[in-house]
Amino acid sequence: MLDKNGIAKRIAQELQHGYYVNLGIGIPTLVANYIPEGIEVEFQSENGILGMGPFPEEGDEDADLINAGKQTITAMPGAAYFDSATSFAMIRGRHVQLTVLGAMEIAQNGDIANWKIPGRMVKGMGGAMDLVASAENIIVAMMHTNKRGESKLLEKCSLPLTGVGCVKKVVTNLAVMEIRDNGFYLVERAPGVSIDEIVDATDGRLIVPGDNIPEMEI
Amino acid sequence: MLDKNGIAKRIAQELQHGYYVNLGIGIPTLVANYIPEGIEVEFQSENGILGMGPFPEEGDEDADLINAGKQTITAMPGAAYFDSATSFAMIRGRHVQLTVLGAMEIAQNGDIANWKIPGRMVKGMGGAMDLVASAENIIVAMMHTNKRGESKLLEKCSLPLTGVGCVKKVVTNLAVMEIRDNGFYLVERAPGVSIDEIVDATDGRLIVPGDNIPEMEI
Amino acid sequence: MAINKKVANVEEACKGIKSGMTLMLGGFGLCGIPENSIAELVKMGVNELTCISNNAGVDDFGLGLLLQGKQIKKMISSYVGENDEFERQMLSGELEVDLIPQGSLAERCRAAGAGIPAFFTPAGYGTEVQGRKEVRMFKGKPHILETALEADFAIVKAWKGDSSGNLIFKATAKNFNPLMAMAGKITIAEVEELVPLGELDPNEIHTPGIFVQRVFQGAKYEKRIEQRTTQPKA
Amino acid sequence: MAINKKVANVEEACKGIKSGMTLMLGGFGLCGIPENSIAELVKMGVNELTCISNNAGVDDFGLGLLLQGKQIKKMISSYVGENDEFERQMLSGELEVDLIPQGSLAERCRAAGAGIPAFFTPAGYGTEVQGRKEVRMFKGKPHILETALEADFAIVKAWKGDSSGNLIFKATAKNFNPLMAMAGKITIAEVEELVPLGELDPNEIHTPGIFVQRVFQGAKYEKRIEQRTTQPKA
Repeated sequence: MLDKNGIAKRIAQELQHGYYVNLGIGIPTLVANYIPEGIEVEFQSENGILGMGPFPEEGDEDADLINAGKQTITAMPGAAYFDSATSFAMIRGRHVQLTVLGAMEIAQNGDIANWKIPGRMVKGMGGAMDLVASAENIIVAMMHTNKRGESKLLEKCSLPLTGVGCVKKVVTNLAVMEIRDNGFYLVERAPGVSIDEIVDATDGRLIVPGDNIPEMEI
Repeated sequence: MLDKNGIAKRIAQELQHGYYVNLGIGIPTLVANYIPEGIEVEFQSENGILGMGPFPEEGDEDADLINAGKQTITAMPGAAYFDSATSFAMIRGRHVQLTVLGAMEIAQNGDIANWKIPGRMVKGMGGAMDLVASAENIIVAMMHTNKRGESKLLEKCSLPLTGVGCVKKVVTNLAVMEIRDNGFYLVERAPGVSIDEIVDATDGRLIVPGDNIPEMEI
Repeated sequence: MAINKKVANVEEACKGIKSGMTLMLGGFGLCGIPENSIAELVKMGVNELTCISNNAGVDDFGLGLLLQGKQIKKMISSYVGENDEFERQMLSGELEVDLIPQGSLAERCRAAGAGIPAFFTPAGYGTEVQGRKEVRMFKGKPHILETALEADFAIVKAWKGDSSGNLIFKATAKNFNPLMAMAGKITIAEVEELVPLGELDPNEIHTPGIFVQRVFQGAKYEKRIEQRTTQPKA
Repeated sequence: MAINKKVANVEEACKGIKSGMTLMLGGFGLCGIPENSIAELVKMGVNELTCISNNAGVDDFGLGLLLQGKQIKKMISSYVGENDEFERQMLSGELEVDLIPQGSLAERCRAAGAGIPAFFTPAGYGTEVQGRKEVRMFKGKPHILETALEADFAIVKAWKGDSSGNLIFKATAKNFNPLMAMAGKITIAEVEELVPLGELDPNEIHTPGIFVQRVFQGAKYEKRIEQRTTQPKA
């Protein structure tokens, strides 16, 4: 079973040379720590920076330089700042090659819900609806089950949707799955996790192509 | 009767403090030479400058600094450069208070034609269609008749339109007219020009409110 | 010949803002927010405001200050997750809230300023955001029609400005500010530094002065940091 | 970690441009045009091109060079008045021409780059430009629906650039360049000066590198002036 850093590490393997990548708040942010050697990628944060770097050293924080999670950051050489319309032009116009974001629920057809629990939690969608409606390549990073132990991989989302049929891949603490043929197509198991455990934790239709599902190499 | 500079001088009287003004090619360009004392106005050129200044001194021409007529210009203190989408955002979004442009024909309902003579001259509309469709305040600067002596103020335009019912005021070598009640409402005569001369030179419906049409003071 | 937009202070800048009006306020989180003007709105006590702003501040800073005083009737935002008082007022129904995808919010502000009354975007299709909006397919993909978002006043914060209203923003404090500057019927810009006319390079200006009606230098800036994240010194 | 877009020269930059393709070319008149790339297109001899460019150059410079060689099948422009060969080819029917209001041209390029498939504008209503386009009233005023304008390659010219594709334009040579840079499936940027990564201030960048796939320093720039207007020395 993976921890949050393990999920991030596995997703980092999906990065390809030349990718512009948008990382959501939470686990996705950690992906930046595991960029494979020898490839060039740049991180976009939708509040208005390309070429986002690591957190500043203590004392170097700049209130005017933050990421979409409102955290103080730094800029890499070759960075650029821009306004929010230009930022979402990059996103909507498919100039960002990969979006990694968290979710509360994923449905087997690729629907995603991550912005609202009616009557209880309404934080807003931020840039998530633009991101999921636009990106060609969306990976969801999340725990397989919620705090109450319920599966987050469902036949149908119960919460208000963020986007329709848009998720391509899900990486959880238990497995890597692709959305295929209206199901969660099992691609890899987390280290030490059995197929049965994944089946048990998945409420939606899990497609298991044979008994030899490889274990992740991370 | 006015010459081109006289027309420009008369139009300059329409400038008001705080106006952003777009001046078309030809007579309109001359308006910048006659800004009334004590008022602040700024000139926008739709290729991408606010705060356009006069022509550069000989030897100071910069190929990268031109106006919409492709003439070398200078920038005033407080000028700004911008791209063409932002430029037309200013125009379409009604941030430019006054547009002055030339025309081949004006109709008594405010239609304007100034971009095409089918089969003979097709230069294109450039920014004129955006300007006339958007500006709240459009003044046409032109000679009352064309080179063949035919009136340019018509019941209906014969040439392809640039805009529909958009012209508010026309200043010619003979008169100042407002578009009102589907007619050219005569407001002022050029110095030494009689009402009859204006009537003769106008093919569209000229509205003459009484015999005491004042003479322009320029 | 440049047009002078300089006003003496925040009181003069905010003149004419009245209860019931629609205001746009720049900033993302607490980054790039018009601190001086927000303080003045609190002082003026205008209420029943509709505020268009990506976020709603935190409990005791930014738009949170207007929420505390119940000066806001309706918020149009994309993310409001950092504010308990906001959540309380919203869930209790005291506060009307219209949540909009962040990119649509930005583009709708720009559209208002650019004389584009409506445009199609894929964001929000198939979600609550779609509502009764028109849906149309382009290249086989569904899009919804979004309309321009206008405001009586837009209030923005810049790093540097001149008397002609030209503005330069700093780093990610730019965010919504240039777009809202375009969209206000009257746009107020507060700047950290008001420089003499001609000092800003015309090539480096982010918001040309034509979009700004009033500009003033803010008295002081707290520039609070919402999430101070650092790494140890190397 | 920045992504390297630098190519050795104009030949490498223009690789993959083929006859029959749609190209966008930046510039207004002869100001800010990609001189090196146009020369290369002449050398490559590609033809049957659809060229989207505000103007068509003059007879012996800019896109006029491609017109001379009859390499252009169709022009999409707003103003073509400075080119006799253009007028001849158009009136004789050799050249297809689509004339578009300048503001709509700019916005349609931006829309393509911004993932906005269509938007409403008042420009061209009631004229030949309207054609069969949808008309809709907003606030009592008629608008027409314009769609995004895409290109296989966008070719732009900047003043300064870095290997990551970040661009800074100079004065009014900016014009259509940043918008077309957004719209190309592949965007080629030729720059007067290619500076080391990190030398451009991230706050002063006009086109972020994400929009640019290839960048190179042009060999030399004639930067011809179309209308040399001056006043006597004071």
